Amino acid sequence: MEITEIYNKLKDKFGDSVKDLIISPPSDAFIAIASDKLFDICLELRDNPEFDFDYLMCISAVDFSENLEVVYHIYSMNKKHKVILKVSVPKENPVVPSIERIWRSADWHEREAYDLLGVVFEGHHNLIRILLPYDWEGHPLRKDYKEPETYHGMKVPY
Amino acid sequence: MIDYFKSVWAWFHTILIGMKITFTHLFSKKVTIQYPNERYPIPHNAKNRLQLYPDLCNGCMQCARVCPVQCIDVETIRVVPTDPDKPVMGDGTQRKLWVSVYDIDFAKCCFCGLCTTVCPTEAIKHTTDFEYSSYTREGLIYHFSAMSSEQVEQKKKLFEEWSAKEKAAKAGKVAEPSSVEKGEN
Amino acid sequence: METFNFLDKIIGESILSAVLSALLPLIFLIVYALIAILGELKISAWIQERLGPMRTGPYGILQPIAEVVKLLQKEDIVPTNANRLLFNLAPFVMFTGAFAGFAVIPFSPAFAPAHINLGLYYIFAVGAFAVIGIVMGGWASNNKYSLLGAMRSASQMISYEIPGALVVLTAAVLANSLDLQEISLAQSGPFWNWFLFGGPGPWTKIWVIPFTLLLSLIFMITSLAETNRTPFDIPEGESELVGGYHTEYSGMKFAMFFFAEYANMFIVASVLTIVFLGGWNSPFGEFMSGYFWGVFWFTSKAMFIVFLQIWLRWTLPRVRVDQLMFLGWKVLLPFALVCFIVLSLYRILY
Amino acid sequence: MTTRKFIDIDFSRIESDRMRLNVGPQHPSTHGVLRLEVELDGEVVTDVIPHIGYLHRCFEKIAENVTYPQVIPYVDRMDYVSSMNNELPYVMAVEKLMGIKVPDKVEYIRVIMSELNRIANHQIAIATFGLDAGAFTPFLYLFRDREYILWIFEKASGARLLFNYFWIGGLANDVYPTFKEDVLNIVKQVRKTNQEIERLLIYNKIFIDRTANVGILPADVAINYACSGPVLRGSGVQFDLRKNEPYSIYDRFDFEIPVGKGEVGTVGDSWDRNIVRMREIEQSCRIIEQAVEQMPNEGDVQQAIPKKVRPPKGEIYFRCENPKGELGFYIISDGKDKPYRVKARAPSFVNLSVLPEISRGYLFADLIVILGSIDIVLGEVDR
Amino acid sequence: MGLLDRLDNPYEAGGIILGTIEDVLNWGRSRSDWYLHFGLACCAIEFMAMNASHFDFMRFGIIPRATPRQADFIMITGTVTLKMAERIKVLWEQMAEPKYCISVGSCANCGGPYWQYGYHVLKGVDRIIPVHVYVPGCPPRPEAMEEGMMKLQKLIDQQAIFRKRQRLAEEEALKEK
Repeated sequence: MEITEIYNKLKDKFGDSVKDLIISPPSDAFIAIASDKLFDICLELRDNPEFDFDYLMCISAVDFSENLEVVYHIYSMNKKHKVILKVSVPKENPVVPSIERIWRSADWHEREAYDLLGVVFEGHHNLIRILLPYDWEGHPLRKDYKEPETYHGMKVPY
Repeated sequence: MIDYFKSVWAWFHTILIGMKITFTHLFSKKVTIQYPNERYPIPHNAKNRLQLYPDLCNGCMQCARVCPVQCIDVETIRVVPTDPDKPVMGDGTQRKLWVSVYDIDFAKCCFCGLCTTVCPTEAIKHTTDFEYSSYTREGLIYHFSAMSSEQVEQKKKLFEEWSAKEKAAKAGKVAEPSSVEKGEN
Repeated sequence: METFNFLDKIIGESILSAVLSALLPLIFLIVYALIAILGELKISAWIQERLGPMRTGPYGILQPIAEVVKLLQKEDIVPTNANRLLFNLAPFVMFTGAFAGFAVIPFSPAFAPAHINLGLYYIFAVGAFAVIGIVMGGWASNNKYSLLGAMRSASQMISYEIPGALVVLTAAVLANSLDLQEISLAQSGPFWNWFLFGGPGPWTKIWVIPFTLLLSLIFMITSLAETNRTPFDIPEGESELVGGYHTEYSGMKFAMFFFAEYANMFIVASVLTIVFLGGWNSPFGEFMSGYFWGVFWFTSKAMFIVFLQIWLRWTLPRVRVDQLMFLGWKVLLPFALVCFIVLSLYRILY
Repeated sequence: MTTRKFIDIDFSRIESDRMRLNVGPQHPSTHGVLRLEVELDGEVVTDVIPHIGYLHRCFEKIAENVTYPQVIPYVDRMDYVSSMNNELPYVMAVEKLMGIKVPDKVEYIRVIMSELNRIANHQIAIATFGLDAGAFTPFLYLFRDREYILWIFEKASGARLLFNYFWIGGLANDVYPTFKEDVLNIVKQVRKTNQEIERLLIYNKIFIDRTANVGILPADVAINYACSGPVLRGSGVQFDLRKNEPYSIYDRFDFEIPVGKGEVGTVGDSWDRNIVRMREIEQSCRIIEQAVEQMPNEGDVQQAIPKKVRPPKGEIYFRCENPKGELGFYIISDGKDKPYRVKARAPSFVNLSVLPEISRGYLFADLIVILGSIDIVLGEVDR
Repeated sequence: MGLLDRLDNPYEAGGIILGTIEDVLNWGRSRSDWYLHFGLACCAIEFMAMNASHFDFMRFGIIPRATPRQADFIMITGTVTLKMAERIKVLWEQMAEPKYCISVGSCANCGGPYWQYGYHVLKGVDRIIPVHVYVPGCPPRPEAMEEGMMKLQKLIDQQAIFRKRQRLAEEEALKEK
């Protein structure tokens, strides 16, 4: 199934929550969606046999100075098609619904996005830091991050 | 019951096979290279310690810029026309920059080889030498510049004098514009 | 060939001869342990197409000595929360158990440090010291890995004593004695008189050979399990339990464990030698037999078994705890029982 | 053997104290610096909590701070046992973004190098897996062969482990003259050792008993957890990006996708995951042989390298079949010479997340084996 | 080292006998070094290659130990992160004297390629534990590690065991560094 078809079908079902389809080669085409309906859209993508998206490849969060974007790359093992969803949330209150219950692989990806960029996934059962120590401060992949001077008495900069 | 005996037999049998294999290896030729006495021939393009040939380096700083880990530290002083030395490069051309500092910190270096590919004069090369471990970290910082500290001082002074002169000349540029162009070389 | 202690003959039965009799095996043990450690290093290396230690003395033969010199200098650490007394005692218990086993081993027709007529029984009794040492060390270390290793070791050794004891019992039935010298004597003559090949008897004994072979195999496996050697090294399995019961030990105390392991290897090897390979008997009947040849045959046979143990170690993966139990209780025990019954019948009938 | 029966006991009915055991971060068989918090009931694992991040080397932050070609050395250091395979998706993603078409010869060399590195990686995986089960000797036999492969890499690229060999648009340098013969010799040697390892280790009954029926991962769970590579194929799912979504020139070769069939146990157990790796080595050998045969001798490997790497504004997600699974790079470019964001979808990271799911109810010794069968590299898990 | 302290020679020069004993003791320590392999990253793979048949680290009489108690030196092979640093300190403290440390590879030496932007990387393991030999390389060749090992052996061979004052001075110098 082509991404336009997926877009149209989602648009029919969810209306305004599905925002735009952006195609600009050589970039990948993606569908921008609103954050509030993300869980339902993902559930539809997985459970509707027409879509049959059973394989969540990757969740990446990106810092665009005023917004944080969360990008979902989803693939279907049986139908061999893929779709890219994008959710944009404000940096002050970066809350995105968790889709960990839909695809279990989202568990660690979401924890990583929380750890490195501070995106809060609502409904995640265990949203704690994963890569950095549990008492680390700040989210290093944000563009305005400053590395700490010391950590537990150890000098951090060279 | 049959399965039980089969399983017991399989234990016994496969262990014997394994023992046979290891026993043949007991007498096979050993592959060990006894390092300090014997050496595996390291290919000539192996990326080990870097070596700078100072008389080839023209101080273009491309290596320092391309280095992903910023382990190369280069400082240059311009060769002034009043310099008595009239230095030449390894290939015979006129040198334009003195390389006063050329330090490579091998504790940082990631041996990717990018610096050697960008160098226009092939002044920096990977050697096959890897035996340079050190008791101190400072021992891993290599100073490749061929200039002594007095020489550096002298050249710096020369440059300062010259640039002061140039500045003065610039002030009087209106009167005599051609002097600046002369000073370029 | 009568059995006696040659020291008694030379200097008379006195305290001195008893002390010397005790010292000789100790010297033997130390020399053997050094050789075995080197052998383990070298054989493992050769199996793996390596060279092993090469730079300590010519061909690395001084390696074990260097190790001893180093271990002597190491700091002796007792973890803060460990039970000091048991922690310090454990290696000695283990080593004592291993060394005490040497007391009854007949190295030659003319020499067994202590000649007692319950030798076989004694060895098994003293061998149980090792379990106590390991459990003590593992528990006292106050380390979870050590504790796990100790528990594994205890269950393993207890389960494997039973098939082991059965095998030895069979041998005792065959030889009609528990005395190690007597058992050796019972197999005198050429190698087909060894219990490995059914013991002395007319050629019709040929039908028992499979059973005795099986029995010796069972004992070989049991002895591996009792000395914690691969594939049964689960108490110290490095990939799971780091160091098992000796995780927290350093320096000379660790060396004691290390020595005790090798000493135990030799003890089980010598039991196997005595019980199945004819002890100090020459394989060629009267040819090359005698008091000193006895020492030669005995040690070379035992060393061959040790070599076998080392060889197996570098070939096989490690078994799991439940498989170990399965093997002990459901495979070795029934087979040993069958052999025991058959061989006892054979003994009664002939 | 009746191992299943042993672990099928309903332990919830037995009241006993649980022990919390901390495995790692420095433990002989955590394959680096993974820390597992294990809850044990006796020796039975009741829960596993992996704690990762002990090797978090800030790859994504660094990638934002260096130029596109300078990222490649860092990409090498992600999954350090299969660096060539790491470079491939990265350079191909950038090439795709810039619209560069690389010469045929480059493609062939890339394929040969990647497959050689796949063999090297699988050899490490099998070796350490055997080591986890307690067999030390096969480990060294496999490492001996890997050494020969490294020598080829060293002759071609100058480095033994971290190559910086694939550049955007080409290669760092051409291969040396006797490259083809060397590669074919290696393939022969690898096959020979493979047979030996099969007899010595894989089909050893002790090894089978240790690994079969242990850590069973059903196919639907594997897909839901987004497992990939041998972990997914071990569960019987025939999915390989080289076949299903052919990139580079993989559509020109004839090879099969080995899957776990439950030969000695259940489909998806540790033994199956391991045997998939064994079989993949064989398939890689086949690909290499075909590639060496088809590879053109003439051609400039640096012809398509751009002077300035400055991709147009845009973003791309490109994935390749790494030895460990699907390695994807999500690159966002804002038109400058430094990437705006590079996100690496690391296969080990995703595969490791399935560990608690498949290790509950097995013995502690099995946990080590299961972990070994997943074949993680912590450099990639933590990045 | 209680015994050795008692043997300590009050005279600066040290007698011939003590010198010889010292040589023997040093010989034992340098020829039978057991290591705690602290494999962290890329260098650990090269380290495994060094243990393998082609380079055979065991030629130097070096045996791997999994527990710090029995190890004589620790080999830090790879990137030390801040999350890991405290563990290294603990391991180092758990090791029995006399103990040594070899830092292998750029990352352990000073943070290596991660020294600039690596916010989570410790810039050099010598910030938390003393390092005796630095082996450069990223990753070092197996031979380079062996060469580093030989450097360590040389260091051990020249150590003063009995001359306490000299030993203290050595330790002091190490701390300052």
